[in-house]
Amino acid sequence: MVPPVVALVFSDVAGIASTSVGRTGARDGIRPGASPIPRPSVQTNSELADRPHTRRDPLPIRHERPLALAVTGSGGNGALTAGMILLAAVARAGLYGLLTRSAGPQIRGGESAAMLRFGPEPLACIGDRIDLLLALDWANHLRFSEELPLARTSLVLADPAAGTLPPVIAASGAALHPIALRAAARRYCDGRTNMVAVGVVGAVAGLPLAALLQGAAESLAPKGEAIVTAATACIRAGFAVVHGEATVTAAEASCPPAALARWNISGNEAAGLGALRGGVRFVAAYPITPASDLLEWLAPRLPRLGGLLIQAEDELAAINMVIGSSFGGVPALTATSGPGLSLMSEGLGLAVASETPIVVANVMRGGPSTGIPTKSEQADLDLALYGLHGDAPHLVLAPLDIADCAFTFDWATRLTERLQVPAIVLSDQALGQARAICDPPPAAPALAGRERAVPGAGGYARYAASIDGVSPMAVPGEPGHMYTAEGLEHNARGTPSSMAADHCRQLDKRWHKLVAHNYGPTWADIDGCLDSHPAALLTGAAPGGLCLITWGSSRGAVVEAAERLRRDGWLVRVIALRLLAPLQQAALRAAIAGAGAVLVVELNHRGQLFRYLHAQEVLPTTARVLAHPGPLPLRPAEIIAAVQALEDAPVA
Amino acid sequence: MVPPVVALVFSDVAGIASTSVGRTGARDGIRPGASPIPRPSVQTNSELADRPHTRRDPLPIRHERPLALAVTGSGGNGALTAGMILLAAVARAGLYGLLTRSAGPQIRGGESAAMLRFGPEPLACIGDRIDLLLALDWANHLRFSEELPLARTSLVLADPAAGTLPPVIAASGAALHPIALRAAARRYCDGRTNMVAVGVVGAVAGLPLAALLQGAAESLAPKGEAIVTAATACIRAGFAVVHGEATVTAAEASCPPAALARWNISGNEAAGLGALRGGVRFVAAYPITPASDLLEWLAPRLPRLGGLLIQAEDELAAINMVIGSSFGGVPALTATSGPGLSLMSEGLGLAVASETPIVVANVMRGGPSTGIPTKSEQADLDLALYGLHGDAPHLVLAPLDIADCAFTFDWATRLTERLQVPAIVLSDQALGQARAICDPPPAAPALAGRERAVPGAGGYARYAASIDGVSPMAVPGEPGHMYTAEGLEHNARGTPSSMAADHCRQLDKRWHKLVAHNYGPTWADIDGCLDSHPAALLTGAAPGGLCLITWGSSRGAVVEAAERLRRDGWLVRVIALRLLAPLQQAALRAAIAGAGAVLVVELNHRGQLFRYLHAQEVLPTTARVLAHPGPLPLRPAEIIAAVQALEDAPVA
Amino acid sequence: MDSTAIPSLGARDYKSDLKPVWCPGCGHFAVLSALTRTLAFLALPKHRIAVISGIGCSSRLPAYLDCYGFHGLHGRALPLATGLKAARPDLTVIVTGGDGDGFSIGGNHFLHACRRNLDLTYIVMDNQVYGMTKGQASPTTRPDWRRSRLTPEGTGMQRFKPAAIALAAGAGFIARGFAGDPNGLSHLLAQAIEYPGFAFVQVLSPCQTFRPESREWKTRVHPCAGAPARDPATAAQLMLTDDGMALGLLYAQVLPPFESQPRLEGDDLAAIEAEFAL
Amino acid sequence: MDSTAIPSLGARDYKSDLKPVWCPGCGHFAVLSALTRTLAFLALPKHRIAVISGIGCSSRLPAYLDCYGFHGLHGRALPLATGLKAARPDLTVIVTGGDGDGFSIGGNHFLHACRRNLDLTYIVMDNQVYGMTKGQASPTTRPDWRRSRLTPEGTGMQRFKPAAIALAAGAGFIARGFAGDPNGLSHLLAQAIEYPGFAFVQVLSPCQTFRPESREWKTRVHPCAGAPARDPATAAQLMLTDDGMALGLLYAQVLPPFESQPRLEGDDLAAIEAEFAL
Ligand SMILES: Cc1ncc(C[n+]2csc(CCOP(=O)(O)OP(=O)(O)O)c2C)c(N)n1
Ligand SMILES: Cc1ncc(C[n+]2csc(CCOP(=O)(O)OP(=O)(O)O)c2C)c(N)n1
Ligand code: SF4
Ligand code: SF4
Ligand SMILES: [Mg+2]
Ligand SMILES: [Mg+2]
Repeated sequence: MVPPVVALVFSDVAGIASTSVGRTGARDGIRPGASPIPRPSVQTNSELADRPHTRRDPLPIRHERPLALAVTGSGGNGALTAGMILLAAVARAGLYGLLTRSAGPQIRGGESAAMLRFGPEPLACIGDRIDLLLALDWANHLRFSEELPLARTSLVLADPAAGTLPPVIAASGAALHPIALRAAARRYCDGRTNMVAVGVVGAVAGLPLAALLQGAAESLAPKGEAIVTAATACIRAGFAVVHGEATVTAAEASCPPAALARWNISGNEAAGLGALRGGVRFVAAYPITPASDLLEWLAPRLPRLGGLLIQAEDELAAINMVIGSSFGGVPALTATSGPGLSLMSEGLGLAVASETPIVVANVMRGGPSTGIPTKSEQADLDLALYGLHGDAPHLVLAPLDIADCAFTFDWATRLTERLQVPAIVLSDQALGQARAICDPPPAAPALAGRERAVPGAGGYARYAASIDGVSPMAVPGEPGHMYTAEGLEHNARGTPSSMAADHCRQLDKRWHKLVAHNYGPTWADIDGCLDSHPAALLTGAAPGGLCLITWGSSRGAVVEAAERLRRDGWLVRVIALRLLAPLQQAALRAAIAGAGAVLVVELNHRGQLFRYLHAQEVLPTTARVLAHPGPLPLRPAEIIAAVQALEDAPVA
Repeated sequence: MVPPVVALVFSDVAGIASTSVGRTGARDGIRPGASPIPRPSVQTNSELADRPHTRRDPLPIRHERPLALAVTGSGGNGALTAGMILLAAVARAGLYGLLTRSAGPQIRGGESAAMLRFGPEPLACIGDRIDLLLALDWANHLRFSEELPLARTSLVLADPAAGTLPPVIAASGAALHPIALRAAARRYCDGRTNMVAVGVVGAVAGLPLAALLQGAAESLAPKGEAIVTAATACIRAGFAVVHGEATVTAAEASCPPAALARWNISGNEAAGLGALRGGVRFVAAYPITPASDLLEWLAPRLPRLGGLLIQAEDELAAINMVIGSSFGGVPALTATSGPGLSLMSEGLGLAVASETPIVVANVMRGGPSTGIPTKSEQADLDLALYGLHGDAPHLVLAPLDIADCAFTFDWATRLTERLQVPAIVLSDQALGQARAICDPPPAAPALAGRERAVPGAGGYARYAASIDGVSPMAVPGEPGHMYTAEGLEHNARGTPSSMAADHCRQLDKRWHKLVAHNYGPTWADIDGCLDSHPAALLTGAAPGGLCLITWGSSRGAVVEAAERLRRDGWLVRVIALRLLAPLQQAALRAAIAGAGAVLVVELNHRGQLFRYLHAQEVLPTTARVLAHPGPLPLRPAEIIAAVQALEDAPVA
Repeated sequence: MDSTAIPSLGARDYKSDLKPVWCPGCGHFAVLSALTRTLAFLALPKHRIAVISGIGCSSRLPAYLDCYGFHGLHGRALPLATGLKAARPDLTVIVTGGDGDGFSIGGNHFLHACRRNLDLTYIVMDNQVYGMTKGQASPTTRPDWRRSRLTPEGTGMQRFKPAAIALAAGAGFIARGFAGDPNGLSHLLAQAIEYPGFAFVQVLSPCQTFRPESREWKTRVHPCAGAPARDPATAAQLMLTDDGMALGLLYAQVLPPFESQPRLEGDDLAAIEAEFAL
Repeated sequence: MDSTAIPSLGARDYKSDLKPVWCPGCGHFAVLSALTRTLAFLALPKHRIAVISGIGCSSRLPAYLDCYGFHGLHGRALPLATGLKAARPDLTVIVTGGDGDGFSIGGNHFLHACRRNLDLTYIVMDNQVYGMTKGQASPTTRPDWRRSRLTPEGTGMQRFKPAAIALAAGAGFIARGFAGDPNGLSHLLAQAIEYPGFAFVQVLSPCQTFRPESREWKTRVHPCAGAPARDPATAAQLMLTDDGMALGLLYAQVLPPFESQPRLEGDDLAAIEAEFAL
């Protein structure tokens, strides 16, 4: 029996217009590709909110897409596992999804939350609010409640046995629905409340039972058959709580064929894959949150490609180890987070001076100092751009979304090998530890690899000037051009020199090779212009309107905000920088040219990108910045609000 | 007998106008206060230059002031000692002086040169050229010849026995005069050629014999009486070579009373003194060129004030040791150079987050990486400003000349204690290892010291918000307000927190305490405006004209260039930034306001200050930069040339 | 001194009101308790104690005490404590941390702190794993432990022998305790704090979450044989051949404590400035 | 291999044409010569050798050789060499440096390189001083040496005992040579390079300029008594009690060399990417 849904209200994104409709059957919900779907939501009022745990209305099915749901609990009670299964289920239902998580400082027993947004189109960001919240318990809920914004249109499910409702929930005005999870878990299965929750949440979110079961089977397979069997029973039980026993069997057949070309991948995994694609075969690193997953993904896979990973004694060792490997001709990467990047500053300088290609992944977390290890922030841009002593030009890149981690790390590896210069790649916790159902990432543009020395007439001059500033590099083992790589200033042959002429020549060379390279169109993702290629931009495509500039993981929220603004009639272009240094000044100026208003958007305290763009003289004086520190992510709605607050922002 | 001077030519600075005059007596030369003195120089022509070591004309006395002379040789043959004695002699002659040195990478036996400029006014910089060069030998001369620019007006003295004349000398067009140093050394004394050279150079430079002898006695006193006696004989012998035996006795009486209020001090010594004045009583550091002298000066003096110095195992230890001392209530400093500052980045972040005051002196050398350890450059500004992960505001200062090292380190220590934030002070090799005869440096402005916790009612909240952002700090040993200093993000009590609200509050607080402080007028040295006080500047003093902006050790050359430009009728103001972060945006904008042209001048490859000022939106788009890397210093003439090349520079 | 007449305090008085973030059953709880009991036993005034740590589960300890503390950087607790103790010899300075913090990233400071012999007590809670970063191998982990996802085939590196290293580096007080033996541990900590120089205490402190197998340590520990060695050669023999499970004071020798420079005080800046005057 | 049939080379062939910056009489000259003689003796192809160093007078050595070299960062030669050797096990990798470079700032890497036991040869030219920065005390300097302007009262710190530390950290080959005994040194270097693991050679190499008194080392060195110890306990006894002047192979034991992971090769990226496909 399909339970009736009471008093559904369609509301638009901003929650202004609303209109009553009748009932929607559970089976109609999954319509991949049919977007935008009107968003039904339970009518709420403070009266209802004042009666938590007492309502007995049937559970309404949430058909709006994208839909954002959260399963929360204490560490160890399985909220994150539930999230993983729901993500897999979303994939099996033919949808795209984005799964983020929140954890506290405790190693075990602390708060944890899984947040999943899914829909028929790829998800750019986690959106503005949670539409559907299921709490396994309320312990510690306050610690992450600010990461789970609820609206009056939201629906909250909670087991009355899970403890007192936090006031913040009632205050949100969200609809509440009691749900006897523990009881169901006890009755139907071996007590895995979180698995029952998967069934309940999946059903309320309009996912087919077959997709949920397949998701569970895939996610839990490594834990053995018994666990899968138990989970299956629990999920069925949860599903039945919503749809009633009778529907369960029928629903099982309804799973659409999975869109097999898609991937289920985390940002850290994608980063590791990109590095492998780019040719990295040696990794040395010291564990640090949130970069460890990236390393742990690589560790067993490198040997399969003839490579290896060394756990170093510290970050100073790690970066020098990768320099050693690269000097030996084996492309190398290290990964760390803020504190580790600080420790690598001296090593980065050596890589610059000795012209040794290396990739340094910085999966950013909250700073400064030890900061907030488990949460995201984009506050290491300054350090990445400027944090070397002396004039030390190098590459800085940032992936723009989870799948793009693969592209950007791949590209960074190719660039570092081509240009013989270190590349810092700024991912962050929000990308690295999130998972997406996404289209497979494209390969990075092909690039000539490391230029190798060829036996010549005279002696080998490792650091000889050349037209593009790149000098052929010999690799130990090759006869005929032995040399000593040098961190002191040196002449073309690598002999230490303190003469002004040698210093100038080498500084010029190291600068020139970076700026002379043609990076092609992938220096940024530009949307809203006719063509993201600089040439097209130079001809003045898309004049006027609003220009939003961002970088790294903040792109998703900006893109979504831009889409909504366009729907409201704004002319908006978005420039998301993937290559931060060397900044493509001319192309960027061209991309900005003609904009009526410029807003830079980023997740840090004082606008590091904004200041950098001013330093590089690419911003008009009227440009403004929307910057706030982590750990809360940027949300489309706050970007829209900031845009609306821009005084001179033209509306097309 | 005073030797006659042949065919003197007066030439102006740019070497264009020239007019013949008669002869000038040696005794008239010293006219303190009588500036500018026309610069006589020996007429030279390629004919003369083609006949090196053959001229037998009497030695001309060089009366121009300021006069720049150099004594060069190989390591170990005493060029540097000669320079020290000449500097002391200059002081005893009642003049000001500036002594710089150049050394190669060899520990012993490499090239070395002492360059001394002196005159009746304090010396801002080493000037454009060497007027008088005495070479003890020509070995390795090429390695530093670019640091010794000769003009056609210069005079070169060399012992024909010292080897072949390098072509670069002949090519300069300077006048040459052979001088039998070794022979004289053998004849008159125990063979210390460099001491004979002191006598010769001193005499040609118009310094009184008594001043030279007194200078030698002072400088050599630590080496014992025998050495002093031998040196006296040599200096007399050298003096007699120029003036003839007869004059020596008469000249001895002519030493004017020394201006006893003046000091003879190096930049590194002044820095150490400033730190002591500011209250530093604990130092931990790891040796590195060119910061070691600073530490070695402090080492025996700290215990005299109840303090101590620890040689740490590395820079990571050093910075954490000073954090520990400061946490214990004892103001602390570490000193290093570029590579060490890179290693201290993580420690600096801890000092920011835990709000622990420390001073980090960075005596800059050529970069990147190990770079050019013995030569100067201003290329660590980026690292000092931005080189911490996360949003980590802190203080960055730079002393503007040798004496100012005392003032700036003093001020930095007071500021760090007042604001509970680390201060990076950017000195450099050119300041640190140079000596000056200068007026004693003034004390830094008095500031309230570290705000200490007082026993209160409730529990102690170490990181409580306050109006000025500074929270009272308890010091171990005090009962009643124990707390744990924290590098994780925290709430007001110091309890680790990953909540957005706590993070924002602490970021705001740490930012606010820096920008809210009133730094007074010493944030910059401004000259050419009616008054350097921001208030006066705001009222539009000195409108129009040229504005030169610089920082740190480059100030001297800029100030001298400005003086010359003013003599040529330019309206010039100079803003030399002492406080780089937090940048005093409003005051700086006011100081720049109304300038017809803005030129930023600094000693690095790509204009780090220039980019920073753009980042902070204080520069007009028409501003230009004159930046070149070390090791060659900025010279007034090249600044003047750059100014002349500015298209729209208005001439008053 | 203002503080000599303190009322006698119980162990609980040395605890702060913060709830540890540690997992249930973590060995670090026992170390915390042993330490507070020791402080109470020694009747040290709370405000004259400073406890310095790095980063790791173990390094969270200072905030759980009601005395001065500094939760510093990963691996840098010893130099921070060195600066504090050198500047403030009047304080009791205790350093706490983990095996990763102290022996991996902090290894160099460990060596040089042993050499320097400042009057510090260094307590390393050795669980043979990186707890905080979720289960990687530490220097004391066996080379063939394959449960770390970072080194799935094991580290292949010989185990770090903390006591042997401390001895070779010149430490004068070397002891080993066990979280499962709080009384013995308290006793060792008291001796360490009273030792006038650098005292190193390795505490076997099981990690429930990532090394559940270390629960069986309680069956493997045993008291060290005989009295503590007093000469380095004997001690070395013991430390290089033992199974790492011998508890007690392993080595104790009185060494000259660190005093870098005689502090003369009394002089003034004017005298120093006079050097520069002409 | 392309290079097995190399013509036999003399020691001079391993020298580059750069003139060392060293002071006349510096002990490092003898180390350079001993090394080139050893390389010639072992007939190692020049292009298959890489010599890695840090910063210091001693660390200038690689550029004076005609083989591959890396003059890296102060204190970081060992990790750089570790990365190189791990990635390129086919090369002969030699690490050279000074006592400051290796035992002060580089102390942590020394410990962990000993533990890791990669097939490297580590030559430390120990002159008990920082030569390059003009005469500060190093870890091996006596605590009461008062000629450094940075520590005018002496460091007050016990001397670092390189051999004892290497042993405690797990090194399998520990030797001590003397610049004044080039034949003995050459012999030790040959053994060290041939040793299949981490081989540590401390070379007493006097600094003429800042430790002129070390000229008398030639009267104080003596051969170490008997055959090299094969068990750690005996070796420790020797190293903790000796005068630091005993020359020869002090300890040698065969240990399993480092192999972090089996390299499987042959697999391809497509197989790895397939993990992500739905
Ligand atoms: C510079 C730096 N590198 C890495 C980290 C990440 N990190 C935090 S704690 C830790 C290891 C902790 O292990 P241990 O010291 O043994 O303490 P435990 O958690 O086991 O008690 C690491 C690697 C960091 N915080 N800072
Ligand atoms: C990070 C860093 N810190 C300090 C220095 C300065 N420095 C250069 S060489 C050196 C010591 C060299 O001593 P040692 O290794 O014993 O070599 P030696 O010159 O005695 O042969 C120091 C401290 C540096 N180059 N880099
Ligand atoms: S992870 Fe291990 S060490 Fe950390 S708190 Fe949990 S049990 Fe203790
Ligand atoms: S300073 Fe000492 S170690 Fe350096 S080159 Fe001279 S003698 Fe050798
Ligand atoms: Mg541990
Ligand atoms: Mg040395």
